[in-house]
Amino acid sequence: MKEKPILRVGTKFLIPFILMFALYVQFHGDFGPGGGFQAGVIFASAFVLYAIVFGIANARRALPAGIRRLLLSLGVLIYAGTGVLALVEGGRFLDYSALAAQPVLGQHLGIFLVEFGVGMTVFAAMTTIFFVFASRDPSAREQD
Amino acid sequence: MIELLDIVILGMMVVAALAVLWLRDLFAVAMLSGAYSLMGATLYVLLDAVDVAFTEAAVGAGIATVLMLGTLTLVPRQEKPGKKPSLAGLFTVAATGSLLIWATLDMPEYGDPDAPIHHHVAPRYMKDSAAEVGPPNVVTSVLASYRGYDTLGETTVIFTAAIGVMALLARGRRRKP
Amino acid sequence: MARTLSLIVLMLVLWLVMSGHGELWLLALGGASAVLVAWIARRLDSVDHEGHPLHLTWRGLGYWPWLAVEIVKANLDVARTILAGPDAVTPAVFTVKASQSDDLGRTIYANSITLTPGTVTMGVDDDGTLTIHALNAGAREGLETGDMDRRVRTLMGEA
Amino acid sequence: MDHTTLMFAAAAFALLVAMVMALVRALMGPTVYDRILAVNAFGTKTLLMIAVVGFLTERPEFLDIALVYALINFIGTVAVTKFVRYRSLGFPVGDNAEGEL
Amino acid sequence: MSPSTLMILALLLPLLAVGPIVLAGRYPNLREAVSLGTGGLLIAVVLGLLSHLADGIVPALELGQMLPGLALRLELEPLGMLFALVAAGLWPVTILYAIGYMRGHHEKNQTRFYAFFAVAISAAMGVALSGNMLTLFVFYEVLTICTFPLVTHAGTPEAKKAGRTYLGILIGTSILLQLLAIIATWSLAGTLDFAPGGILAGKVSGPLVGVLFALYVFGIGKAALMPFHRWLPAAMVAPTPVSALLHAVAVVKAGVFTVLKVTVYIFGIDLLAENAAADWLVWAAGFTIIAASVVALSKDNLKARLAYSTISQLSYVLLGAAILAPLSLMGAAIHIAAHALGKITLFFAAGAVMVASHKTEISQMAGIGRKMPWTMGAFAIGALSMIGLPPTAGFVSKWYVLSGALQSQQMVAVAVITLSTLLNAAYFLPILHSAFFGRAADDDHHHHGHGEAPLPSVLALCLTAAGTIALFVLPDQVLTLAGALLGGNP
Amino acid sequence: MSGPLEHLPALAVVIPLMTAPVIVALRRPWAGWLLATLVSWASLAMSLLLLQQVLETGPFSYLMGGWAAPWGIEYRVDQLDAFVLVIVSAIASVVSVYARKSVEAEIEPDRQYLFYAMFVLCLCGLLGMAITGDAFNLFVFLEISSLSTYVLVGMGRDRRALTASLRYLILGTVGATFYVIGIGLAYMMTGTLNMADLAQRLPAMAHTSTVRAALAFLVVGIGLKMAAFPLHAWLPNAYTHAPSAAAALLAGTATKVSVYVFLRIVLGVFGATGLLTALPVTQVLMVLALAAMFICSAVAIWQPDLKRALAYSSVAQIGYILLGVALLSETGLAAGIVHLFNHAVMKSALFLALGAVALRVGSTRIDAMRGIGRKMPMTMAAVLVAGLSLIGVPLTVGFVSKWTLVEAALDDGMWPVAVLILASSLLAVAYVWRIVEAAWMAQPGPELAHVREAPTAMLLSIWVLAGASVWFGIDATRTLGVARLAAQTLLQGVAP
Amino acid sequence: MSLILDTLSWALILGGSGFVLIGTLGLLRLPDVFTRLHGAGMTDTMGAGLLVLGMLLQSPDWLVAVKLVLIVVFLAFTSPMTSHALARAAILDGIKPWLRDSGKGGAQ
Amino acid sequence: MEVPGLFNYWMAIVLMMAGLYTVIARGNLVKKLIGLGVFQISVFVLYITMGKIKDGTAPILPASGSAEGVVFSNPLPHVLILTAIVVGIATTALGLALVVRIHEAFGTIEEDDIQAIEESEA
Ligand code: NA
Ligand code: NA
Repeated sequence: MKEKPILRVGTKFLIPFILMFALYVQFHGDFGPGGGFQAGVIFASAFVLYAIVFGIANARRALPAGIRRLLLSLGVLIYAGTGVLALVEGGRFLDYSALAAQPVLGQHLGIFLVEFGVGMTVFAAMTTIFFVFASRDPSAREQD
Repeated sequence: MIELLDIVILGMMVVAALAVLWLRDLFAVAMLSGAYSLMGATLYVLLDAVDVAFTEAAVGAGIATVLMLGTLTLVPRQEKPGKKPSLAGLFTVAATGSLLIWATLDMPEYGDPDAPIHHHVAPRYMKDSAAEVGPPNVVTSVLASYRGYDTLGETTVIFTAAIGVMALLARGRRRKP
Repeated sequence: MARTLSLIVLMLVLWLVMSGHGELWLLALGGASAVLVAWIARRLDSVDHEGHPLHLTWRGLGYWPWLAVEIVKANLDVARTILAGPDAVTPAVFTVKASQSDDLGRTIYANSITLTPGTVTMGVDDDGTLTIHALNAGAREGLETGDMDRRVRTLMGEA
Repeated sequence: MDHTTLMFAAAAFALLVAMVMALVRALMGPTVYDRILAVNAFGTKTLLMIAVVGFLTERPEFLDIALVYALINFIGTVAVTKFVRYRSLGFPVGDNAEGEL
Repeated sequence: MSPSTLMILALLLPLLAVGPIVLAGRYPNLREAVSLGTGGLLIAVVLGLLSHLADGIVPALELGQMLPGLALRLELEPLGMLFALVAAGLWPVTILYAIGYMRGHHEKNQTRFYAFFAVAISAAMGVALSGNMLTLFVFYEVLTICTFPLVTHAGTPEAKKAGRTYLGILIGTSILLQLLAIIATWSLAGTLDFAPGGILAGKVSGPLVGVLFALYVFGIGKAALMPFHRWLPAAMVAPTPVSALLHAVAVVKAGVFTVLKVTVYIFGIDLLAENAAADWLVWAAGFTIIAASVVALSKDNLKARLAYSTISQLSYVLLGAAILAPLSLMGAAIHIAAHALGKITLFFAAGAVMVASHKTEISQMAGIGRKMPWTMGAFAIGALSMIGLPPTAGFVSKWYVLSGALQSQQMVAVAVITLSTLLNAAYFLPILHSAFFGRAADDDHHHHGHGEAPLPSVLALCLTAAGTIALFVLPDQVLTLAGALLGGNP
Repeated sequence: MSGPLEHLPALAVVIPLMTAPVIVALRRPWAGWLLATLVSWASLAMSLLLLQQVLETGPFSYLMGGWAAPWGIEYRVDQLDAFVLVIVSAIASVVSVYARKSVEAEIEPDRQYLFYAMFVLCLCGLLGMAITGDAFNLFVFLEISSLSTYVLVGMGRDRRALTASLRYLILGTVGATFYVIGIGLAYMMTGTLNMADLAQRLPAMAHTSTVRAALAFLVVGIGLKMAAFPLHAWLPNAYTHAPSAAAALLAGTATKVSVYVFLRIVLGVFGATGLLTALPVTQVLMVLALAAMFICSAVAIWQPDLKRALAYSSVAQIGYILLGVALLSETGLAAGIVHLFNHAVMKSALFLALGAVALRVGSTRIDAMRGIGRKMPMTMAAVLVAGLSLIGVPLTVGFVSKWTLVEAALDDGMWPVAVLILASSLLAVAYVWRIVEAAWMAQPGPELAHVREAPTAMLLSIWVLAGASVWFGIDATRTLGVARLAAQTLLQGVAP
Repeated sequence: MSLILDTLSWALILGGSGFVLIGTLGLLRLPDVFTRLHGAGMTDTMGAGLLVLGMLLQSPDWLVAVKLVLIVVFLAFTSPMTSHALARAAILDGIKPWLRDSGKGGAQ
Repeated sequence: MEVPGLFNYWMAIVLMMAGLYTVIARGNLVKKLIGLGVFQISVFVLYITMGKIKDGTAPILPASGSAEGVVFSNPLPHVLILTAIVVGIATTALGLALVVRIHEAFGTIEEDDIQAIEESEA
């Protein structure tokens, strides 16, 4: 049976909203609940939904393994890199105050960067984990 | 009202946890564990832990459940019947539980504002974080700055899990036959 | 392209109403986010007439209030049935024909049926035949009048 | 307790009762679909509860959490139904040349 | 050369020989030449050390700290000198013998044999030169391990079994008992350096002294005090040169040598005497002497009889130590050398008989003395030494032990020595009688043509027999060394 | 120390942490190997510098993010930390060199880069655990190392690697959760997570059931992670079926670091509460340690697979370490600490050598190894050397450990314990000698006809460790000296 | 003004609570999964709608109002999708709807 | 209505034990992992309960106006548990991946069946 229009249409419509909500959560963690981790999960959930409705093959085409792997690594590197940057600027590791002339501004920048890194890694991690599971052939016995 | 909610939700959590233990349909178990997670998240809201509730909902009820289901597409859905109650398990649980109950006897009571935990490290976060770090959400300040190093570790943990799942489960490039 | 632009604008609006922060920094982030979302949405083939039905905006203003009223009526109906107890229900399964020309129209029709309590669309065939489960057999007549079907066609600009 | 608080308390109480009822259905089943439905309904009630509690504790800005609940509840349910039908989340796995590694 | 250089050389020379031995593995003559040459050099080195010692210099050298406050230390004293002389002196002789034996017997893996033999000699030198108990223990254990491949040389299941017994008893006792005693000593005395008069004096008293002493004596499994003697007969499966190494050159000598060192330099005879801590040893050693002799009497296999004889003879040394009289201690020291020379002669002879006539049982050896006069002549000298009759070295050592026993009124010891002498005579003299005066059995014609063993072997056993007599005729040097053990200068 | 060196404590952990994503991004096996090797050696260099510094200046701390403790996370380096850092990074360095050939043989080409990423993450987690001064931060790094360990084990070729990994995952997570419970209870009564701060504030609360239960949970939780008898069920299979390089890394480091955590938390944090003596902590520990030494050594004797035998031996050896701790004296503690190093060196050497055997022979079962000594003489000679060390023969590190431990027991007048220590080490003779007899005292069968000596890089690694187990056995003054200093520092806070 | 608003929100909230309860009652009482779907649908539409409307009237600022609206819109949008997906999955899985005339079906 | 002083803790303990018992006593590997999740979430409840102050509110400072007189619950346990949740999902994901592989390799995910297979091999 052809994939029913109801989920397809609804999902297409929803995805941009989910993504936007995720980014909102990413950048408003300072003010309320949320932050990089939650945003990453929500952002990933849009792709999970896409994969569920349109099939894993399509989802993998839209978000190839290479990009996910890159984002996965980049997120950690952004976080740790922020720490190293602080160190280069004369502070301790992760001392964001060293990142700008005014300590609080530095803190702001630092938190932004690390939350961004967290979001990126979490997004990539969640999609990767889900895609790997979903790509596993249920009929597979013995290892490939 | 909040207190009633607290009690009832904890009660429901116990029911769900026991159902997780007893039901053999793993599918139902996965669903219930998702619901359990959701109840936990609601409880966290009641206990003022909104960030935690947010995360638990997205992770515990969302991602974890989806992963469980993903697993159940690949493995049998029914638990094998006939497993007898484990005496060793009961003993372990009874011992651990008793120890914990004993541990609570000297604890500060629920919500006690005089508990040591509220008077040593945490006050500075509430008092100075706005000036020192900035964000009004103190959880964010602590998470990303005061204890930002923990969060770096946490990010690394999730990174590890992702590449770990890849290492264990991902298919490689198709090799020529 | 128009759809993409409108999606960006829509996303930006969504950001603004959720954020409530007017600082330039956050506005810039909002703008960047909107563009990013639009780009990804395009990658996911979600910015088309189905995923971003820009064309329905104005006609929708007539349809949605009508639907809301229908939903309230249906709710009261179902509430009565439930309170009357299980003996009062007379479930039925039947098909109706959706006369809309494309999937988007059929989807809106099918979802409208589901959204009004007492009827659930169980299946949509390629030829537009909808399989409906109703809590009470009476719902069948209501649907067979074709009122809703017609209104959805109007919404789609087909009638 | 002023009357607004009382109002929200009443709503919270109603939702609580509804949650318990939904949980009962989830435990009773009998079919998988009953459970899915019950857990989904439970989720809806929970998100409403969060919203109400936000008002009850005078911190209504936590509605973000309720939104997340709604989202997760939806995706979870779709995933579940998909799973039950196809025994696979991803269906056709596809002969994709590129692997995940 | 300075004393410390000589000490280092004594340790290193045999080790350095290992490389060339292995490299020369394909050229047997060259290989054995390396062993012999190194042996000669080693003797020179040891003699050099002896001359220093005679000049009143005490060669000492710290090799470096092993544990904080506890160094690996070398220090030469008269008893060690004696042991070093025995080991160094007998190495080339044994090699000489082995050339004949191993080739005559078509043994496999000869290179391995010579290599590990060299390592064993190095370890024996280490034992002899140790300046503290830790160092001694280290070399003691090295000696155990590097002789293991020699004991199991044949690689047969029987050899493996013997290997397990060998290792099990020697490692087991040393770790479980000896090491415990050593660490306890360290814990109590704060030092492990050998010192005249002992290091435990004033630190321990009462029954603990006896317990500690027992831990040492039983822990030194190489001394083969019953019930930890089983490894020695078990090891009889090894080729004869290995038996020589075990019984004469290094292993059991290291055992009794260590007991003497512990008695004199760790406890001091005064401490032992005060606490009557060694009385039990008189009985234990006495029992071992008698019991082992009785067992020996019952063995028809020549090497087995010799093995039990060794067990018995070793306990003479222990007895000499247990009597705690200066004279008997001197006797014990001399007995190390005396027994070494005598027993090696006996084993060489037994091996020579085996190579030449393929006979291993005493009952088969009637008349063999007539076919192998040199061999059996030497055997006779060795046997006399074991019994303790002049003109052999055994007489000298036994004499001193007995004198000490009499002097200190240890009548048990006197009785044991007397009885054991009779037993020794009872198991050796019949062999001699049968070999020289017995009539060969009928089935002898299979090996009718055999005569003496290969020349190198015969040469070796004649040398050691001569030594046995020499030690009786010219005991001065040994007596001086043994006497110095008790405080005098050599 | 100033300049870039001032940041060593952070860099020692962060550099491995940052290397993992780079390896994943590059995705090339050789790049993964090269980076893993470089970063391991860099960590070793940094650890040695830290050790040198701590020996010169005494303990020092590094404040993450510049936040003062206890508000921020503090890295605190004392002699014990630095010593453990050196152990972990040294083993990792040696194993990394070895890993190339071994991984090529055991892991599919596609997956190799992930192996190296996991290797580096494991290293990062272990180093982080060893250096942190924050009880909760320790949990985070514990999980980094644990998760990577589960994966490393699960990448083994045999399907039993999978079950071993999952069993480890379940027990390890229970252990970690117990740890979290324990820390939570302690936090509840003190309001702090900083270890030094906890140590200061706990004594006032020592009488409460909460703090006592916290101690119990921490002991059990850490006990699970360090495979302390009888909580060791996960270990034998995990070590047996893990890929060779992983097994060697884990055998040398994972349980060692857990033991370190035990020391740090139980002695360092709870030492001043007096609970260690008020409750029967040391007595129970001693009994369990002795049981481990005897039971697990005895079990090891009967294992047909040598990796498995060595795994059981590891549990027994952890018993030795804990026995030293249970004596609660400077010498005893020093014995335990020095055995951390000593056992790491010899056990890693053994696992590396068995990995080489697995590479060439395809099995580490004892009956598959008959006569292997003639085919792989260098490898098996290393096994012999490390095996002798396991027995505790003089001139090996094993002897040093045993000596110190017995000395500690005798200093306390515990003669029976001393006897038991020595007696149990005799059991090692049995399982080591089985190897020797099989390897050296049998003729190789036809199935070994084509077996060659291990590759040079592997041999080099094996012999570095085998050599170290002799080198530090002949001169133990440095290792034992540091261990003694570490013990002194650790005992300073312990109430009599 | 405030009194009117309060009264109105009281009514809406009580009404919403009522519909939530009735819908859930349906979830419990109705005979099979397909009929129960209708009950659940009530909570999502009428229950949630009225509750949110009631809260809307009490919302302290427009940010809160916006989010409340978003919630109800989201629910309205997704509820039919999930209901449909569930019903379709159940019917394809071979579960027969309970019908009064057949007297059987479902799995009750 | 008052929550009795230690009620939350006790309930958290009951939940923990239910989870722990599932881990120990159930033979199905998926069930074990779910039990592990239940166990962990219950520990989170313990922590979050610790941080609660009576009549407190979430530790988010008001955007405008002063926080005078407002009681905020303790943010530190929240931060810790956020980290723990992430660790939990990471562990679960890995565990499930292993379960899938185990099923492919052994054809079962029941512990005693697997054990029987392993023993027959050894
Ligand atoms: Na946040
Ligand atoms: Na409907």
